[in-house]
Amino acid sequence: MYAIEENIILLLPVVLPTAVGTAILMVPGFDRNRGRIIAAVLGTLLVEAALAGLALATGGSLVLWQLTETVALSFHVDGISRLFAALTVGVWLLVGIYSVSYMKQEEEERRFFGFYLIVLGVLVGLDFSGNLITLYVFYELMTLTSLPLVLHERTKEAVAAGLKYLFYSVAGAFLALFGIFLLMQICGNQPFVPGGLIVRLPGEGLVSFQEGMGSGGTPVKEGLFLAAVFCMLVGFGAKAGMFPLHGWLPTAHPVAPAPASAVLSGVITKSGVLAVIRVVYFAVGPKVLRGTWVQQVWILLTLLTVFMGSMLAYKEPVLKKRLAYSTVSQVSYVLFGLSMLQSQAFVGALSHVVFHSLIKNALFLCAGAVIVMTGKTRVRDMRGLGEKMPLLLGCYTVAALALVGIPPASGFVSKWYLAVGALASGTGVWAWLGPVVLLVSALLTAGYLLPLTIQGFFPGTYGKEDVDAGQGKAGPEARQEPSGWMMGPILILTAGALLFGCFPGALLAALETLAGAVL
Amino acid sequence: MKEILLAVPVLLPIAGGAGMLAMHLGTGGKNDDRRLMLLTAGLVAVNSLVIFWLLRFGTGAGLVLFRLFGNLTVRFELDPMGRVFAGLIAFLWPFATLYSFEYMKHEERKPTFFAYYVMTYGVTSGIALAGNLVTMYLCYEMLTLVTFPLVLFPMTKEAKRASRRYLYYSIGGAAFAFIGLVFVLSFSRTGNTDFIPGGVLNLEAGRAQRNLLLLVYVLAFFGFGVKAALFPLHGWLPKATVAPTPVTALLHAVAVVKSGAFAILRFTYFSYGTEFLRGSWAQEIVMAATLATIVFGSTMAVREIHWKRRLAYSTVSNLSYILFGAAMMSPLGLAAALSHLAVHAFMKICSFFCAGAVMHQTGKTQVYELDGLGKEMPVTFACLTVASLSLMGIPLFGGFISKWNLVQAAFACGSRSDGMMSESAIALPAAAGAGVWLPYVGVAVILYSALMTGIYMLTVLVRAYFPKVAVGDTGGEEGGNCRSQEGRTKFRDPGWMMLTPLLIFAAVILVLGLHSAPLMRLLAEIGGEAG
Amino acid sequence: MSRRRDDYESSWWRRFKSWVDGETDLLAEGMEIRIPQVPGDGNGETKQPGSQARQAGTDGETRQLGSQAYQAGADDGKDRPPHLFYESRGIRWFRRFYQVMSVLLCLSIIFVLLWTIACLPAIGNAGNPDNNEVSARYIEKGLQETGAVNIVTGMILDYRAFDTFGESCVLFIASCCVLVLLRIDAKDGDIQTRKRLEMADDRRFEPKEDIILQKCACVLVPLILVFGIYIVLNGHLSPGGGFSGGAVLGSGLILYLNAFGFQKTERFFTEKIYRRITLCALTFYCMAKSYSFFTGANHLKSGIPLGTPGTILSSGLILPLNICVGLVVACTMYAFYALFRKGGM
Amino acid sequence: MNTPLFVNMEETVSIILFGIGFTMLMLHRNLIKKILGMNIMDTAVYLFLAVKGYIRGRMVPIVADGIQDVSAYINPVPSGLVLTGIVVSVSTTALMLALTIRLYERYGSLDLDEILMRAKEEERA
Amino acid sequence: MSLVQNFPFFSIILAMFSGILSSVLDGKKARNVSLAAIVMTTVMSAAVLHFCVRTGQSYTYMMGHFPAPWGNEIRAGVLEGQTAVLFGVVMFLAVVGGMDHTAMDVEESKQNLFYIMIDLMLSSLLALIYTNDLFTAYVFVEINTIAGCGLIMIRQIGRSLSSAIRYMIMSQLGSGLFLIGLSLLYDVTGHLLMSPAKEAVAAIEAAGLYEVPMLVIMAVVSVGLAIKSGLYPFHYWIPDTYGYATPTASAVLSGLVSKGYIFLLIKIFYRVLGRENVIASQIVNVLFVFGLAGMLMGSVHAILERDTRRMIAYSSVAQIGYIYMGIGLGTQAGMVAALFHMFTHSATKALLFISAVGLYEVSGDRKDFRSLQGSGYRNPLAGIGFAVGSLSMVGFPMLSGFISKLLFATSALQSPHKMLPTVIALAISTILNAVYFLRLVITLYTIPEAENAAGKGNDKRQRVFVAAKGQGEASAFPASSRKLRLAIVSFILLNLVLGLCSQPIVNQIGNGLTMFE
Repeated sequence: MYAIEENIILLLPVVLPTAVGTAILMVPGFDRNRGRIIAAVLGTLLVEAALAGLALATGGSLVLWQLTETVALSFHVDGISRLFAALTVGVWLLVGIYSVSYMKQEEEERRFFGFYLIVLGVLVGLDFSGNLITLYVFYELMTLTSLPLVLHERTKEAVAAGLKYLFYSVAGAFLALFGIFLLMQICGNQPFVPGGLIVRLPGEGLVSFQEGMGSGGTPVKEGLFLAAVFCMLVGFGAKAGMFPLHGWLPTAHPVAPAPASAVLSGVITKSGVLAVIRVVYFAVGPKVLRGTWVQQVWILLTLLTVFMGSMLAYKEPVLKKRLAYSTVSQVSYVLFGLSMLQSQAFVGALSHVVFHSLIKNALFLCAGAVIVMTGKTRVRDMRGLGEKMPLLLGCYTVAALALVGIPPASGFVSKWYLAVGALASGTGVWAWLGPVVLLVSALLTAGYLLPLTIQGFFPGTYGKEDVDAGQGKAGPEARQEPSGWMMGPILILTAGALLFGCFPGALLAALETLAGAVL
Repeated sequence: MKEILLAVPVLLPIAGGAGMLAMHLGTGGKNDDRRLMLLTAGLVAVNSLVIFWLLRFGTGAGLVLFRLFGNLTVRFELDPMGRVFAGLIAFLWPFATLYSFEYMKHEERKPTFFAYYVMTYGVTSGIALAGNLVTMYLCYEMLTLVTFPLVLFPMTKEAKRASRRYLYYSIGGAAFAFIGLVFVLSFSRTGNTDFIPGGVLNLEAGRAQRNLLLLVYVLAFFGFGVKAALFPLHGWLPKATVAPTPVTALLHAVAVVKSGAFAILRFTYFSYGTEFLRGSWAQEIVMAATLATIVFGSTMAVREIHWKRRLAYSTVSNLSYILFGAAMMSPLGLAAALSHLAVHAFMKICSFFCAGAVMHQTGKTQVYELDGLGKEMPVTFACLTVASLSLMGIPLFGGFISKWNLVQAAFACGSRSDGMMSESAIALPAAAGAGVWLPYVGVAVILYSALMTGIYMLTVLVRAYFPKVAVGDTGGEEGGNCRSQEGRTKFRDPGWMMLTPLLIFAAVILVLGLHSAPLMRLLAEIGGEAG
Repeated sequence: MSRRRDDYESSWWRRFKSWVDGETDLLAEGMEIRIPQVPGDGNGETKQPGSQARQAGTDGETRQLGSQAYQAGADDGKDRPPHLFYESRGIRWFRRFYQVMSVLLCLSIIFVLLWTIACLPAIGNAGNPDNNEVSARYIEKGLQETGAVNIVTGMILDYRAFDTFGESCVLFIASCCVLVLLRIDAKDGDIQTRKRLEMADDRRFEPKEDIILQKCACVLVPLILVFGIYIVLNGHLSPGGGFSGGAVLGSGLILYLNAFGFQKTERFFTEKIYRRITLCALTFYCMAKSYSFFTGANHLKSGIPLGTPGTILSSGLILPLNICVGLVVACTMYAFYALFRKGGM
Repeated sequence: MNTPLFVNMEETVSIILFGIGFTMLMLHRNLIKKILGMNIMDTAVYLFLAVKGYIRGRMVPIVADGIQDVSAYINPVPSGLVLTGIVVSVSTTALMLALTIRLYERYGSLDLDEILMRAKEEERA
Repeated sequence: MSLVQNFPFFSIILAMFSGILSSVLDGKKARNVSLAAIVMTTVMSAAVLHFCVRTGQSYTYMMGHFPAPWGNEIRAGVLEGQTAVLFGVVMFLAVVGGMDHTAMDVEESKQNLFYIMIDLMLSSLLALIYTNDLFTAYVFVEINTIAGCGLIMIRQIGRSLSSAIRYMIMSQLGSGLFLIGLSLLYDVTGHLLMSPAKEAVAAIEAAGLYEVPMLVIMAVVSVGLAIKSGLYPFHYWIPDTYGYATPTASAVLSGLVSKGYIFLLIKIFYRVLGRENVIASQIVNVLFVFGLAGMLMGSVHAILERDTRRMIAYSSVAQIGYIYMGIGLGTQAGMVAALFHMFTHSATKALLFISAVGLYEVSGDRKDFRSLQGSGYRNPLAGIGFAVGSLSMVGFPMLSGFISKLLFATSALQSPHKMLPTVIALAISTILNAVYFLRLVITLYTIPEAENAAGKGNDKRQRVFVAAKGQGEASAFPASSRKLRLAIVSFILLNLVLGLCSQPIVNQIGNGLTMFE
């Protein structure tokens, strides 16, 4: 067990953005001056980065509140928390910078930025969660607070999409809650323990908590337990866009403003992943699940999602939507890796979390930039984009290649680990079927991402007149790159995606340590 | 001497209300209005104070007010479970009264309204303080009687129909509850119907006629369940929302329906006793009924577009949470049921009051009319947000706590059935079969209902906070809506008399969500005693 | 209860119910109502069905009154061919069914009762249960205890006098009821009363100076009255008594009335006299019996001499009671007749 | 069963009359016939009673020649009952006839169903 | 023998004599005489009751100089006393409450006749209560019938006449059956007085003689009295009868007359035929079934009815069903419940009729219950009275109906086979009662919709209402209100007394029943 060190500093990264965000929303007259908001947001993000760094460096845990006698809310910082929190804060900072420029065109910036900050606070809280209940609390709050980001534009579609997002998330959360309730029943409100808490009792078909690690629980039947775990997987999988509850993703992303889509698909989907990790590796424990029907079905679902997401993306004409489907598919890579319950696959999965986060953010920001600059959303219309914005398209291309998994870009590393892990996992048919699906999906990824590059740089003659005609006045101007506020983050993210691919050693080492702890 | 005070909270408002009716206060002048309000406020406040005094200083033994017939006495006693309910209503009523002062400002026939309003307080206190089943039954019937003028109050055709329906349902329910009363009386161990934790049933005699008694239990459960809006008998509740909002809120979210639930709790845990019922087919039936109600209520709430009716359907489903707790027949179940009873009261009264505030300020009753009001009435909708999230069962809000308790109790109940199955499947064939899965199904149902709650409450909020804007030609049908929004006058939050209760209830929900330990400890004690 | 029907009258259930109840609404639609034939046949005029619009003479008024209730129905049905109450096929079928059922019911009742009496003791047998100590005492000691030679009279006026008192009251209340129903009080001038007055006013058609009748009556009436008086007075000695004698007296009065008409009868017998006689007789009866019951119950001597059995002045109270009963019965009989005849005395 | 029925022939007759009267009273539509039925029914009961009081070979219960022996006279009780009963039935008959007259005057019919129906219509009008 | 013991006899004679006396008085005097007689008989009955309770036993009273098997007798006990007191009180209040309507409905010159009916009705009821002789019972049953018929038809409108003849026919059927039953009984026992007859019956039963005749006697007597008291399948005369008579008559008829027959039936069961024999003969089961059917069907009929008075009348059918159901339970407790319900129903039904009068007065005297809309505000006391009566019928606690419902239910628990049908029928019947009674009560307290009042005058119902209102304001009954109020208040009190202090009453009923045997 952990040494109880009450580390109040853990609270700061959570409270600060939330407070500032609330202030932006609530304080009257805050929106009179745009500069004031921007300053507040950027300042907060920077301070937040510092605070988060401090908190992560300090580590430790903190009991927030005794909700009831048995249920406590607590924070605890471990490797996973560090990974996710760092990722979150970093991405948030970059996207924040980007959105300063992007949001100029949108209305009601005040609300956007207010909730943007609040979501950050909540996400950090989610990353820090020390037990399932806390996780659940922040999970729900995340859903609710991120809702305004999704329906920011308040068009009919946006509101509908927002509600869809909301209901899928809430449904997922309540599905997961069932499992949480059952776990509580088995072992009480335990903090996360690497490797999980649950063991199978010999002979009786019951499961119980591990000796010496829980209190006040009662054994339950294994069937029920597995069903509950499955519910949690599916439920949290909703956020991660896993198959049965993936429907919100392609609807919600395109309607949201680009920064929102970026963080949604880059970070918020990962919170689903985080929840799954917490459940499987820190609460339930991979040992109990290995070889059960839950694992089988889970693998099946992830693979299905991977394949389906790619296929749908391949057929999708709207860029943002295509990226959203891509997210569906890519996040399921991560889930697939997790579902292997194998350490290399675990490393692959976690690294894919990081890489996909960077890559997908870059891609979405690119798409957003295109929209800001040209107002185009369909891939078909973007022919010849490279002539106007070669840098942007270049970044896009790099990110796309990384996502496809072309070495030396980062995607390759994570996929490699995933494939190796899968082959070594001993899960029967999945051990080879998984990598095959991943490969096919990678091909599809290339198929849906690269056409933009090709058409952008090499528009060819087909339809050029059309394009010119359509562009009207915009046509003649040769170079029209987005502003520095936009390009900066994109460049940083792209560079990150590339560099991590080239030098993955440190990250992988850290991840392997983590994997060793949980498996 | 102290015991006499027990009768005060019951008799004082009833007498006061009757007096108000008799005095023919205020048909015109402002002075009259003020007198009426003073009188009402005084009665309610004094009564609440008395109840709090009783809660604080205890009461000693029960008080036998008079002997109705044979062993049937009208007896008041303040036991722990009664305390919870009494405290609840004593807390809610003054604020609700405050709210209604403003709400009813422009209505006619105020004296009638307030007279019955005050009388209802007395009768509900009577239910809380009832020391035996007969008194409970008496107050239960009287409750029907004093609340039906309130439902009838608008005097529209709809209201008449609703009140008639309400009356028929309630009386019908009481008729079946009466069967239960008679059987308890006849099979009582003590010869009377006093509430004793663990029940008064004579188990030897009961065993001989087990099936009969179980049948009667089911009948009585459904009988009391009418007030608690159990599924096939819920019809009156959504209709009764025609009443003025303070009535709907207080009566149909708190007093009346909670009285039904409370009566079932009393009947199950203090009259029949769980020992007799546990694991029987009767338990399965009632549990299945409650689950069906939960599903039904939440689903209907999603379908409903009239806001108050939607809330009423939500009440239908939430009440069955309580009944589900009751049907578990375990200490945890009782504690959970009571906690939901308390928490739901705050949540639902808060939501209803918000709805009422909106109606009062804007006259809007349908969900689709609420677009954009969140900005204009921020306080109201903030409170509604709190209430909604709590209803959904988001942690940090009160609703989560009670759901948490319910689910835990359900799991405990389920695992107990498991245990029973493995240990004594032969001894208790009744316990075998599908029944053991019911608690788990219950958990699933609760979560389903939570999802539905999310849908029906959050759509309101989303509408209010994020009104759709028409973009180009996409929002064809929204266009008109949008224009009308431009042209209309701004609405504002209601006055302090309405806002104060809202804020306080919202605060209480938060407090209950964050710091519920003392309450839960109390409830667990009650549960442990009675289960 | 989802849809509440206010209009039960037209609901199917209602119709079915009234059919079951036999409230005869079932054919309300297909039925035409006859204008009732006003039984004022004495007017000697035949009424034309279409002659409603005649001048407002007495006759027309009467007619109008008679048909007032059905005006609406009659007006509606003017154009349609008139058909009668029983013409509908459904009702005929129903009636037949009804008749069959009545016969069956009758037979079943008879069967049950026959079965019963088959088990009863045979008649005329001295050993039957009803010939027990009760009748024995009546026969053996009746003469001494009541002083009446006629044991039956002794029984009904002494042993079981309470029954008999009740019986007089039955007669009394019946006459009251008939008074209520048939006496026409002209001062209550509502339509119905006037109409009834109109119709009952048949004095014009009384037999006028019918010599044969009057002469016969002259002979018979005294005879009848004397005979009646005899029966009354000898009630305790021979078959007869107050009731039978009273009835004979009443019939004598009725004969007189028929022969000489109301005017003459009213010279000596009016309602006032009737009331007084009844009151006095019943009051005496009541007092006497109360005295007797009271003394009997409290075991006091009644102090009324029984006299010598067989003589006219014997058997204590029985003779006066018989007289009272006789008076009451005679008056009541006459009152019945007079009321039936013209609604007054 | 046959033998007692035959022996109790008078009773048999009275019972049959009773049944007829009862049925008439209950089910006949014509008021006058109903009243007749009622009278038949009552009379049947008196017949029954009178028969019951009769004892073969004995005299009417009027003390003759000072003989006061039970064996000399028939049972006086049924006779008394019959006397009382007759008066009662006369009274009710008078009352019902009076009612019939009123109803006939008013509705011009003796058919009870018709009367009821007309009364209803009258009320409605 | 103390003077009190004479009181039953005195009260019968007094009532009868006042009736006789009234024949020469005018209406007003007759009324006063009648009221005085009612008061005095009530007081006397109370004295008798007190006496019997004090001595703890019943006594018989010779009507004449001859003891039991020979002379007439009456008998007084606790139950008789209670019933007589209650009947007296109800009758007094009914007469007082309906007085003004009596003056309206009855022709001026026939008022005294009305009070003669009342007097003789009272006297016959008392005689039925006190009698210890079967043939006396028959004679007074007839008086009762004729007086009842007189009360009905004295209003002299078409419906009341036709309902009177219906009533008369049904009553004659009942009387005929009762009489033939008596004759048969006399034939097999040779007695007309109850006590010796009972001994004879016991002897017969012991000897196993006359099985068929005894069965038929029980059946015939029960059916006869059941017809007269309006048990379910024989109830067709009830609604017209109660619905169209003058209010006092309605109250008296529904409250008392049918109860008199029921009381007689119980008395015969106990004091002549023997309770065990009756139970053994399954007659009770038949009564039970018909009682249940009556409970439900009466209410169903009432629900379908729209005329208030007829509704209340149909409710009587249901309530009589309750009573027979109680008798049919065949237990002592059931009998107690039946008797208590008899009291309850007398008090309540009279209250309902009288209150309905008060409501009609202010609503233009229309049949349709909807015309009563809002009348609860125009005549508050009558409204309250009606509400209390309705609630009592529905079985609202603290009112008398609840106690009787409770008694029925508890007594049903003692007979295993009839338990479930009874309690469930009770519940259903409660609901049905609620449906029509509370529909009425709601109607009383609703005011028509405001927009209607303001808007078009062509709404027919609206006009009715306005007319009614106009008539109500210019009410022709300024003097009525006090008497009516007095009656209503007293009835409410009576109801509360029966509801709240029922224990001694029920005890005494049980006591009285034991004395019967």
